[in-house]
Parts: sequence; structure tokens; C-alpha cells
Amino acid sequence: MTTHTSTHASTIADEIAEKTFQDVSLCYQCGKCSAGCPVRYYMDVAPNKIVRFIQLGFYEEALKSSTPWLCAGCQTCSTRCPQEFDLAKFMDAVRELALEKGVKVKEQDILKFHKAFLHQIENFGRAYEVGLVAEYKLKTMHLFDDVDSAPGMIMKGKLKLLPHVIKGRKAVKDIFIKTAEKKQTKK
Amino acid sequence: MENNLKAGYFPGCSQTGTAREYDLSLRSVAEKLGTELTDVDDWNCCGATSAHVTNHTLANALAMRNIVQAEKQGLTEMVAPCAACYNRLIVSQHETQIHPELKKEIEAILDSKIENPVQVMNIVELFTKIGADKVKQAVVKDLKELNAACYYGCLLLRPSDITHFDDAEQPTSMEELIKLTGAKPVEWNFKVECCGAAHSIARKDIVVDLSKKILDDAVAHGANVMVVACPMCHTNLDMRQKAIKKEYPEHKEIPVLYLTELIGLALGMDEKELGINLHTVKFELKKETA
Amino acid sequence: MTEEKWEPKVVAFVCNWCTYTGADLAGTSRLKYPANMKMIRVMCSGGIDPVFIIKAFERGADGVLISGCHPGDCHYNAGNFHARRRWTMFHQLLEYLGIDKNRLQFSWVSASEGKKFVDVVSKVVNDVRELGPFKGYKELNSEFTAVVNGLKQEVNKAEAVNG
Amino acid sequence: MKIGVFICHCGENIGRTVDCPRVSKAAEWFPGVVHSVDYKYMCSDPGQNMIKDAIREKGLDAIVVGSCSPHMHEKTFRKAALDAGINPFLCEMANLREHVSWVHDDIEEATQKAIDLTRMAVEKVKRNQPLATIKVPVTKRTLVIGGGIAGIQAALDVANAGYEVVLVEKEPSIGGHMSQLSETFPTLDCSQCILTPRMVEVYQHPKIKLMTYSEVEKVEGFIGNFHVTIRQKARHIDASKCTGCGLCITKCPIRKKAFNSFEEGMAYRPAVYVPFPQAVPNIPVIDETVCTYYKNGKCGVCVKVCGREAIMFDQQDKLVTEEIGAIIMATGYKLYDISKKPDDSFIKGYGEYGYGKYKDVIDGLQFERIASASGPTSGEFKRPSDGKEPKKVVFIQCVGSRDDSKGFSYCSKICCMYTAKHAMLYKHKVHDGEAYVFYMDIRSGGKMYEEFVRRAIEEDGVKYVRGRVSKVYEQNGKYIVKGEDTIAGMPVEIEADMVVLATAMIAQENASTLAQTVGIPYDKYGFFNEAHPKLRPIESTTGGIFLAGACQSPKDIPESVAMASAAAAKTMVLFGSDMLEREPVVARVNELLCGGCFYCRKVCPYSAIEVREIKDRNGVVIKEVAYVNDGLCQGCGTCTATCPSKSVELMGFTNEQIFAQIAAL
Ligand SMILES: Cc1cc2nc3c(=O)[nH]c(=O)nc-3n(C[C@H](O)[C@H](O)[C@H](O)COP(=O)(O)OP(=O)(O)OC[C@H]3O[C@@H](n4cnc5c(N)ncnc54)[C@H](O)[C@@H]3O)c2cc1C
Ligand SMILES: Cc1cc2nc3c(=O)[nH]c(=O)nc-3n(C[C@H](O)[C@H](O)[C@H](O)COP(=O)(O)OP(=O)(O)OC[C@H]3O[C@@H](n4cnc5c(N)ncnc54)[C@H](O)[C@@H]3O)c2cc1C
Ligand code: SF4
Ligand code: SF4
Ligand code: SF4
Ligand code: SF4
Ligand code: SF4
Ligand code: SF4
Ligand code: SF4
Ligand code: SF4
Repeated sequence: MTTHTSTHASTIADEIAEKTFQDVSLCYQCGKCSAGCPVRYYMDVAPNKIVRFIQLGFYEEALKSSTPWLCAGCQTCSTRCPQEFDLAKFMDAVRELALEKGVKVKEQDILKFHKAFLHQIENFGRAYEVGLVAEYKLKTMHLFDDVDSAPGMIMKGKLKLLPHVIKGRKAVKDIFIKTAEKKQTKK
Repeated sequence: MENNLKAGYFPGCSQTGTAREYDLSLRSVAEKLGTELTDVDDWNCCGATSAHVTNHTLANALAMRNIVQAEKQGLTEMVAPCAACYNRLIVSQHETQIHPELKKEIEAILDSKIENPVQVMNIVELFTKIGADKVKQAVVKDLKELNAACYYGCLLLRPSDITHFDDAEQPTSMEELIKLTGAKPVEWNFKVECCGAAHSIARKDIVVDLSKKILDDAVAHGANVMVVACPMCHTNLDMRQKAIKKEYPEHKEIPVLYLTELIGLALGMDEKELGINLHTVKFELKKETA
Repeated sequence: MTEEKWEPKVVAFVCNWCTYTGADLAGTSRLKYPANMKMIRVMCSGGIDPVFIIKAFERGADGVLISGCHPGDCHYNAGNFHARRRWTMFHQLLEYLGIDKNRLQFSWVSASEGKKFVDVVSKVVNDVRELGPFKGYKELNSEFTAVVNGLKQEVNKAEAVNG
Repeated sequence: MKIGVFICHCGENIGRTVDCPRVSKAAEWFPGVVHSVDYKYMCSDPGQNMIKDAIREKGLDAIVVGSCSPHMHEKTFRKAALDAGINPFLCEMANLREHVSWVHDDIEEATQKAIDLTRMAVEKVKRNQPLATIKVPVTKRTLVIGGGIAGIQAALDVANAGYEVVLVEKEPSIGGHMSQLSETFPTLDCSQCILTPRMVEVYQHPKIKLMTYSEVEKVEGFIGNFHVTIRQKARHIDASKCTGCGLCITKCPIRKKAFNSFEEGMAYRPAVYVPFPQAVPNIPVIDETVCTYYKNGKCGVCVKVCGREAIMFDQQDKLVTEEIGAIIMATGYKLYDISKKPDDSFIKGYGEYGYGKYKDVIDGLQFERIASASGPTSGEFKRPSDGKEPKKVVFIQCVGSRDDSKGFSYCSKICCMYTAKHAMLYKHKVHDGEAYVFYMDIRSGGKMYEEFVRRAIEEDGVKYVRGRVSKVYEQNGKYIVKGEDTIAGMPVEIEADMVVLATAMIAQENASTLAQTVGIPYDKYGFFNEAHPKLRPIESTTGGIFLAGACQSPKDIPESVAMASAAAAKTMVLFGSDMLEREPVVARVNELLCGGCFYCRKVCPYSAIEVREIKDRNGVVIKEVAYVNDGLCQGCGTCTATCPSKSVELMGFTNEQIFAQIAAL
């Protein structure tokens, strides 16, 4: 069942327009984006339908779908869209909104991965892969995936046991703090 | 050699870790071609997919800090060999250029003016800059035994109106480049098909499927090696072949080289020097018989 | 409107076929724009003599707009071409004389561009409003006319040479 | 001079925002105004009578009507002035509706502006001169450019009405795209069967001068009096001798070099050829670019076989001039080229469908040729790559249309219909075959059109999938078509043997150049512009030049034909009188002032300015001055702005009149 949350009708579409500098009404629902999307088969809803949901004000449906999280950001859709609608960027905005609005994200693993990744940058200024994998595994409790590759990688010098910490670590941390603050004040 | 190129270098996180051989091979090839690479001072991670999929402002700020660092260093050109970094940097640069409010916001966050004069290049553009003639002259080994499927992935070319680099659907610039080494490019279907990119860890299943499809098509069109220009692509196409093999035991393995490695081989460097021995799928050139 | 408040006066010379009709369309579409501008209709932008502009400034205009058909769309094939050449030169001259370029603006508005007409008018009126009243004419008067005539000769020569 | 001012309320249209009584009161005080009134509807009969009565009773010399745009009612009020006995050009209008009441909200501001505009009109009309309309003769001959179905129809209609026609076609034969079609929607009758008789009729018509392999090079003059220069390209065959026996064609040894454009590249033609068997005229053309004779002077087989000695290797292009009264543009369209890459042209191209890399990914016209009984496969469904019968065909609609990013924003209007036709024709011949159509919307407005599409679906079992295709690629000899059914919300992948792209109908090559040559406007896509989208769809904005068929916008055959007949009717309206009345807005030279510099001649776009010698009593030339030919002058005024000594003026828009308006600001 769909609940029509049209009371916020303009708000989310507007927020997306603000974040992506484009209007969702551009999309005429041809479906070319979905047709070419490499991860289409894994999504619960076709990418074009997420746009449709936003056009019609079915926000909940859009924000809780797995589709934005499965979107790999490959921009195949944006490149081929006949209306020059940048769907990849639109997906970025939907995810961001889902986080801001505290919607329960279906693809928890993916979210945890992104969080772990950003956490590394926040702390060290750069992605620290061992830490990333460790943090991700702890978060998701997928402790034994990928054991096939990790140890070999350390031997090959591909994974360093200690993170590289950049000098501008504080500057980077600041970026995180400031962008987070901005979100607070906006709400 | 005269007219040697000087360019900034933004290694990106992968090159210090999983893609160590990309860094290694790029540095040695550049040196051999008389190109001087200057690392960007104290660069930080561009935020990769994780930043822009979750926080637009953060993504732009992380990327732009690097541009500012490069600016401060007086760099005018800078190569970002990782397609994802390249994409993040060039897109953020573009966005801050066309949206003044965003630029102001980022400047406030970074506490620094953004002048934006640094021209960001991808790896293929770097070689174009160095010059086909120069590369060709330096080739000492004919790689005619290689039938290569050039894989551009998604981020090298897109968004095409920002990258302005090659044809978005049927690119040929990598092919033109490897022809200089004697390697033969194959015509195939998935030059620009996505391999699942950042889902490598969280949704390995997806990456395994997508990568398999891409590799199979290359093999079906007669390739005996794949050439990539991105550490993420390499991870997915090379490292994931183990998992692919597990799921599809009949899978036919195909080695995956970085563009710089392939060129390095043609310039006479050996596999080890280029880090090719670090790959999951083994690759070695046939030993000279003569 | 209070008596003291200065309101910019703008004169527009527009061609009959494109811009005048475009202005009609703005009307039929009920679009709104500032009432500060008055239009003088000529048949083609090619027929607008620089002297008209001088006269307009002399008569207290604070700004002048010249508008005709898009290049290639001229009702008379090439009239606006001549206009364009003439105006690029004239514009430079104005600047040389110390008159802000924004006091004299050019645009192409086709018969179907009612909205664009409104945008153009609003922009000109705004720009002129920002510049304030035009007082320069009296100081320049004689010099001005002489230079304009000189300029016309130059333009004519250039046109004669380039065909 | 006694001037009357008439302010119109236009019901509420003006009256709501402009205080009309106040305007008319204010006008009473303008110098020269002796009479000023306002009234509800000035253009109504009582309104006009009011004007006429005032002119007669008050002895007015000139009038100003403050009402709507002159484009709306200038003629009405001029006529009223004339009826009341004053020269119609002593009437001016102030545009208080389109330029005041409809565009401003503030009553005070609007009223003030209305007063100003009225004052300006009064000042202008004081300086108006009585003018007489100009009469020019009409040449009753029509030029039709383009010999597709639209041009053919227009030429026949005009000729059958008894007027002479010159039909110019750039190809060696008339027929246009219709000659390439197999069967036509919505009735599925054979295209050639209905077209060929018309082509022959054109050829045999005593009133039609047919010039094929020819192009219009220059158009001078104006409505009723065009001088047209036409280039007849060298056929290298003497048309007066050739019998069309075709021996040269069958014997020519060059068989596999030339791209056969009639067969859309799916076959070759010899160096000497007619485009297709039913060509009209049936006279071959030698293609210099492939003929061996032009390379090395050898061969000459055709010369040997031709019993009529008709081959003329040294024939040259010929320039012909024609006197013409009206022109009908019927140059048609072309298809968006799927094989184009972005750098080839403004077309961005469909790399995701292979940029013409795949032989069995074809366009609509190629499909027509395959389906045509006279085509390269004799109407059997064989795909170009290997001649096998395709068992699964995918049709993709809107390729290049409705695509802001890679093509054109407009809908090509006919491709929904021809795709339904194609799928149907295919199913009729390949019974066990499957046909899929990817569409976004089905646009089938027209008599029996929707029924036609339904028939394809219901009776012939064509499967329609709603969604745009993202990619086509080849795998193991099949074309994988990746789409999404947006209704089911499911991805769809079809393994097809052949893919047909319904590519956009776009403006003819060089349409914009031709438009500039004849002097008509065109839109941003290169289609010719009509004078009014609803009320004058057949006319261009240039007098005497009419539009027919797909050169104006995408059209099917019935619409092209309807438009052609309408254009023909329009020329006949023009030919209904011997003389044409024109507004006297023309330039006049003051011979006393004119210094003979002739800058004006340089800039006049119509070459309307001539040189006149001024002689003294003894017949000695004392000076040369400019002289304007009324017949040619179109009244643009460019000369007036150019003249350094102000010796040339545009009637109705003199410097004095304009200065007066400026002064009245
Ligand atoms: C695949 C396909 C299938 C179709 N099927 C149907 C159908 O079933 N039913 C239907 O009603 N319609 C159909 N149409 C549409 C039909 O082709 C057009 O409606 C019709 O051909 C338009 O006629 P036209 O005379 O305006 O233009 P054209 O047929 O394009 O003729 C224009 C002529 O002008 C000539 N020309 C061009 N430029 C010049 C120049 N500068 N000087 C001199 N001559 C010039 C050209 O050589 C050509 O002969 C189909 C179209 C396509 C693409
Ligand atoms: C809701 C609506 C909106 C529309 N909007 C648009 C639009 O925005 N743009 C557009 O282009 N088109 C529009 N149209 C279409 C437009 O109305 C028609 O295209 C147009 O009116 C057709 O003109 P007509 O002269 O053929 O027919 P009609 O307008 O129907 O005129 C026929 C006339 O013949 C008279 N008549 C009928 N029978 C006889 C008889 N036996 N003897 C004598 N007289 C008779 C009738 O009384 C009538 O006056 C719209 C139509 C509708 C329904
Ligand atoms: S391709 Fe573009 S227009 Fe089509 S459905 Fe996707 S976003 Fe909308
Ligand atoms: S950007 Fe996302 S939605 Fe678009 S094609 Fe790639 S994965 Fe699919
Ligand atoms: S003259 Fe014009 S303004 Fe007056 S009633 Fe008629 S249409 Fe309306
Ligand atoms: S052989 Fe001679 S007569 Fe016959 S078609 Fe050829 S040119 Fe004409
Ligand atoms: S001379 Fe030319 S046209 Fe004639 S037969 Fe030889 S190749 Fe053919
Ligand atoms: S007619 Fe049909 S296929 Fe052609 S552009 Fe329009 S909607 Fe698309
Ligand atoms: S430009 Fe003026 S002066 Fe010169 S020839 Fe023409 S009318 Fe005479
Ligand atoms: S007004 Fe002058 S320039 Fe224009 S057509 Fe007439 S003579 Fe030529």
C-alpha cells in the first residue's frame, strides 16, 4: 500500500532540486535509465520509478527503497537520459535525504561500508584499507568474508598494517565537522 | 629527451595500498618517458563513492581540498590515475565553477579561496600529453602477442560533458594508445559497462556477477588480456576472479593489466618491476625465443 | 509614484516584424514588464540611424534599446546584418565618449519571444535604473554629433569595402 | 492640420487598466488635436462610423486611434479614413492594449504611458504624407522546389488550373521519399502504384516544365516578380537524344563502387544510372566520381552501346533564369543518420546502439527497401548481414526524436505509424517471426490511425513494450536489446536477429541555406517557418512564397498532399488579379541632396536602388543620383540609415516623423 505524503509535496522535490541543481519534472519516465542500469536486477524498484515516486510525492517509498543504495553511481543512466536528467546525482540526493530524515536503510551493509570508509578518512585523512575492512566487518559482523584475499594482500604489501596519517589530518577532520554542522543548522 | 613534461600527481588512496602496482608502474613508466611527476602535498582522500553518495557538500569539500593543495603548490596540471579520483576531482571542480553559492560554501569550509586553475587529467590524457611519438619511440618490445580488451569502466568518461574526453559510448583513445606497443585491441561490448565499483566489499555478489559478464565478453571477443585504468576496476576484475571461480568453476581466467603496466612492458621493464606479480591472476609475457 | 522619485526613461527602437510583434505577444500572453519604456516602430533594425539614438538621449532618455530579428531571420534578409555591424562600432564609440555601455543595449527578439521581450525590457530598465539619470548629453552635445557623423562615414566605408 | 483622436476601451481590455476618458481628455490639449473621444469598441461598426462622422463633420485631416496593435486593426482604420474621404496613410495608431493595458498593472502608470503613446502618435501623424498604394504586375508562373509527393501534387494542381509551373528537383528523378516506400499506412496500398501515375502526369503535362538534377541558385525580386536562377547539373547525357533504353546502364562495367542512395546503401549502382526503374524522366545520369572515363579517359562502353549517340562526357552545368510570380517550397525531409558519430555533425549520435557499426541495426527507410517488392531483396525479409530471414525483429521508436540530449526535442509524428506498419508487414510475411516494439507513447492521431495500430497488436500479435532501449550489442550472432518495461517495472532483454530504429525526420540537408537563398525564415531545426502557426500554416512570412509537405515539419503523405493543394490554391489566389497592391512604404531619394555616393546601393538587400543620370538642358550629365525602384523596394529603410547626407527617406517612417516621436516622449 502506498501512503500519499503529499503534505510535504513540494519539500522533498525541492530539496532534491537544491542539492542536484535540477528539477525532477524533467524526467518523462521513458525507462532508459533502468534499462541500462548494471545493478537493475538487484534493486527492489526500477531507478526511473524512484524519480516517479518523488514526482508524485510518494516520498516514503522512494527513501526506503533499496534502489538508491544499490546504485553504484556509474552514471550510465545520466549519460543516456534523453532528457539530460542526471539520475546518478539524483540518487546521491535521495540517499542523503534518507540519512537526514532518519529513514531505515534497507541495504545496511552498503551504508555501513560507506560509513566505515568515511570514518577512515575522517580519522586519517586517507582511506586506510585494513582499518576500513576491520571496521566494516565489525559493523556488519560479516567476519569471515574475503578471508581468501586479505592475508595474501598484506604479504604483497598491498595492505599496510598501519594507517598513513596525513599532516592535514585536522583540516580534513574540520571538513567533516563543518559539513555536519551545516546539516544541523539547516534542519 | 627534450620537451619533458612536468605534471602534478594525485596518487589517491588505492595507489598506496591495494593498487600499489599501479603507482609503481606509473612512476617507472613516467620516469622512462622523461616525465616528472610531483606529488600533491599532503593530499587527502577524495572521498570516493562513499562521500558523494551520502553527503554532497562533504564530497565536494574533500575533493576541493586537494585542488587547493595543488594550487598552493603552483601546479597547473595534475594527473589522477584512479578513474574514481579523477571523476570526483573534475566533477567537483566543475560544480564549484558553475554554482557560485556552492563555491562560497566550500571556500568557507576549507577556509581558502578556490581559484581552480589546476587541470586534472586522467591516465590516458597523461599519455596523450606526453605524446604518441614519444611513447612510440621508447617502445623496445613488441607486444603483438597481446589481444587486449580495453576497459574504460564508467567513471573515466562520465559525465561526458564535463570530462570532454573521448566518445562516451564507443571510446577509442586507450586502443589508440596500446596500438603503439604492438598490442592488438579487440572490439567488444562492455568497454563502458560498470563493474559494480564500490560495492566490491558490501555486495560482493553483485560485483562477482557484473565482473564475470564483462570478463566473459572480453574473452568471447578474443581477448587474452584486459587493460584497465582504475584501481577499483582492477580490484573487481582481477581480485574478484577468485570468487568468480568459486561460484562458476568453469570460469576462464584472464589477466588484467593496468594501462601503465602494459606500456611499461613495452618499454622493456619486467613484470616484477611493474608489480604485475602482485596480481591475483598471473600474467607473464612469453619468453623471447630468439 | 511620488513626484520626486526619479523613474528611468527608456526608448526602444524596434523592428516591425520581429520585436514589435514579440511585444504584442507579450501583451496577448499578459506578461508584465515595467512601464518605463516606450517603443518607436521602424520597419527594420537596419533602418535605425545612430542619429535617432543621439536625439533620444538629447530628449531626456536615460537609456535606449535597439531590437530586431535574429540574425538570419530578418524579414528583409539582411537588414539586421547591417544593423549589427553598425551597432558594434557605435557601441564602442559610446564607451569612448564615457557613456556607459549599458545605456544603449541591443537584442534580438523574434515574433515568438514574448517572454524574452519582457526579460530584455526588464533588464534594460533595471540596468538604467542602477546607472541613474543620464545627464551627460548636455556636456557632450556638439562633440558628440560630430563624432557620430564621423563614425557613420567610417561604417559606410567599411560596409562599402566588405560589401 | 486638424487631428482627431479616438481612444478605445476594447470592452474591459484596455478600460480596466487605462483610464480612457482621461487619455482622451489629455489628448484634447495636444497641439493640433481638435477632436478627442473615447468609446467602448472602436473597431465595431458604430465605432468606425463614429470616426467617419467625425472626419466629415469636423473636417479632420488626420486621425490617431489609440486601441490595439496596428498589426490587428491598422487596415480597418485606414479603410475607415479612406471611406470618409481622407488619405488612409494619414491614420496612425497608438498601441494601448498589447503594449499598455495587458502588460502593466498600475492604473496610474498605464494611463500615463497611454497618454505618452498617444502624444507620440499625434506628433507622428502631423508629419505623415498622403501616399498612394503601389501597383505591380504579377507574373503568373509558379516555381515548385522539390519533386516529392508534395511538389508533384502542388505542380499538378497549379498546372491543372491553367498556370505554368517550373518544377525543380535536385535528384535525377522526381518522386522523393514516397518512391522508396513499400506500402503505406493506414491502408497498406503500394506506394509506387499510386505515385508512378502522378509522376508520369507531371512529365507529360504541357504546362509543367520539369527540371530534374537541378538546383535553385539565386532568387531575386519579390512577390509576383521573382527572377530565379537555376543550375541544371550536367547529366553527361543529351536528354533530347536519349530514349531511355537503358543499354548504357546494363553494360557499364562499374558495378560495385557507388553507394546506391535510393536503396539506402543496401545495394550498388553503376556509374551511369537512373535512381530506380520507374524514374521520371527516364534519362540516366553519369556519376563523374566513379565513372572510369573521368579518371583516365578510358572505357567509354556506354558511348559504344548507345545507338543514339546521347552520351556527352563534356556536357557542362547550365544556368537558366526563369520569371516567376509565386514559389512553393516542397523540399521535404531526411532521416537522422544513425551511423553518425558526435564529431561528424551537430548530431550527437547513438553510440549505445552502435553508431551504425552493426549491419542488421537499420533505419526505417532501409526497412522500407527490404519490404519493397522492387527492393534489393525483392520484398523478401532478409537481413543485410547474411541474407538470413530474421525470426525476431525489434523496433525502437523515438530514436533521435523527443531526445534533447542526442537528437531533437520534437516528436517526428509519423514514426509511431510507420513502425506499426513495419511490424505488420513483417508479421504478414514471416508468420513464425516475432516483432517487438519499444515505445514511449503511441501517437496515432489521424483517420483510421489508432485502429491501424490496434490491428498490429490485436490481429498481428506485435508485442509493444513501453520503455526506451538503453543498449544494443552483438553476442553470438544475436543483437541483445536491453530495455525496461516501465509498465511491468521489469527489465527486458531480447535476443533479436534484426533491429529497426525509427529515426527522427529532420530538416533536409542545406535547408537553411536554401531558405536564405529564397529569403524565408526557418526554425532552429532547419524546418521552414509558416507565417502563423494556426491561421497561415501554408504561407511563409515572405510574400508569394508558400510551403508544402515535410519541409515545414514532419508530415505523412496525406498531410503533405493536403498542404500541397492548399499551397497551390494560395498561388491561384495570387494569380487571381493582374496587378498587386502594395503598401507604399518605400524609400524615396531627394535628388537635390543626393551626392551620388551610392552607399545605399551597397546595403539594399533587394538591389532596389538604381543609378539615375541628371542632365542639364543640353543633355550633358551633370551628376548621378540614386533612384529607388518601387517594384523592388521592400521598405526596410536600411538605405536611409546608411545615407550620409540624409537624402533618402522611408515613406511613412521619415526621419522627421521619428524625430517628432522622440521629441514627444
Ligand atoms: C520509413 C518511413 C516510412 C513512411 N511510411 C509512410 C506511410 O506509410 N504513409 C505515409 O503517409 N507516409 C509515410 N512516410 C512519410 C512520407 O515519406 C512523407 O510524408 C512524404 O514523403 C513527404 O513528402 P515531401 O514531398 O514533403 O517530401 P520528400 O518526399 O522528402 O520530397 C522532397 C523532394 O525534394 C527534393 N529536394 C530536396 N531539396 C531540394 C533542393 N534544394 N532543390 C530541389 N529539390 C530538392 C528531394 O530530392 C525530394 O525529391 C514514411 C516516412 C518514412 C521515413
Ligand atoms: C475543448 C477543445 C479545445 C480545443 N483547443 C484547440 C486549440 O487550442 N488549438 C487548436 O488548434 N485547436 C483546438 N481545438 C480544435 C478546434 O476547435 C477545431 O480544430 C476547429 O474548430 C475546427 O474548425 P471547423 O471549421 O472545421 O469546425 P467547427 O468549428 O465545428 O465549425 C463548423 C461550423 O459549421 C456549422 N455547421 C454545422 N453543420 C452545418 C450545416 N448542416 N449547415 C450549415 N452550417 C453547419 C457549425 O454551426 C459551425 O459553425 C479544440 C477543440 C476542443 C473541443
Ligand atoms: S532516462 Fe531520464 S527521462 Fe528516462 S526515465 Fe530515466 S531519468 Fe527519466
Ligand atoms: S548511476 Fe546508479 S542508477 Fe544510474 S545506471 Fe548506474 S547504478 Fe544504475
Ligand atoms: S479596435 Fe482593437 S482595441 Fe478596440 S475594440 Fe477593436 S480589437 Fe479591441
Ligand atoms: S544507351 Fe543511350 S539512349 Fe539508351 S539510355 Fe543510355 S544514353 Fe539513353
Ligand atoms: S564510360 Fe563511365 S559510365 Fe560509361 S560505361 Fe564506362 S564507366 Fe560506365
Ligand atoms: S511519432 Fe511516435 S515514434 Fe515518432 S517521435 Fe513521435 S512518439 Fe516517437
Ligand atoms: S547614400 Fe544617399 S547620397 Fe549616397 S547615393 Fe544613396 S541617396 Fe544618394
Ligand atoms: S528601403 Fe532602401 S534598402 Fe530597403 S529595400 Fe527599399 S531601397 Fe532597398
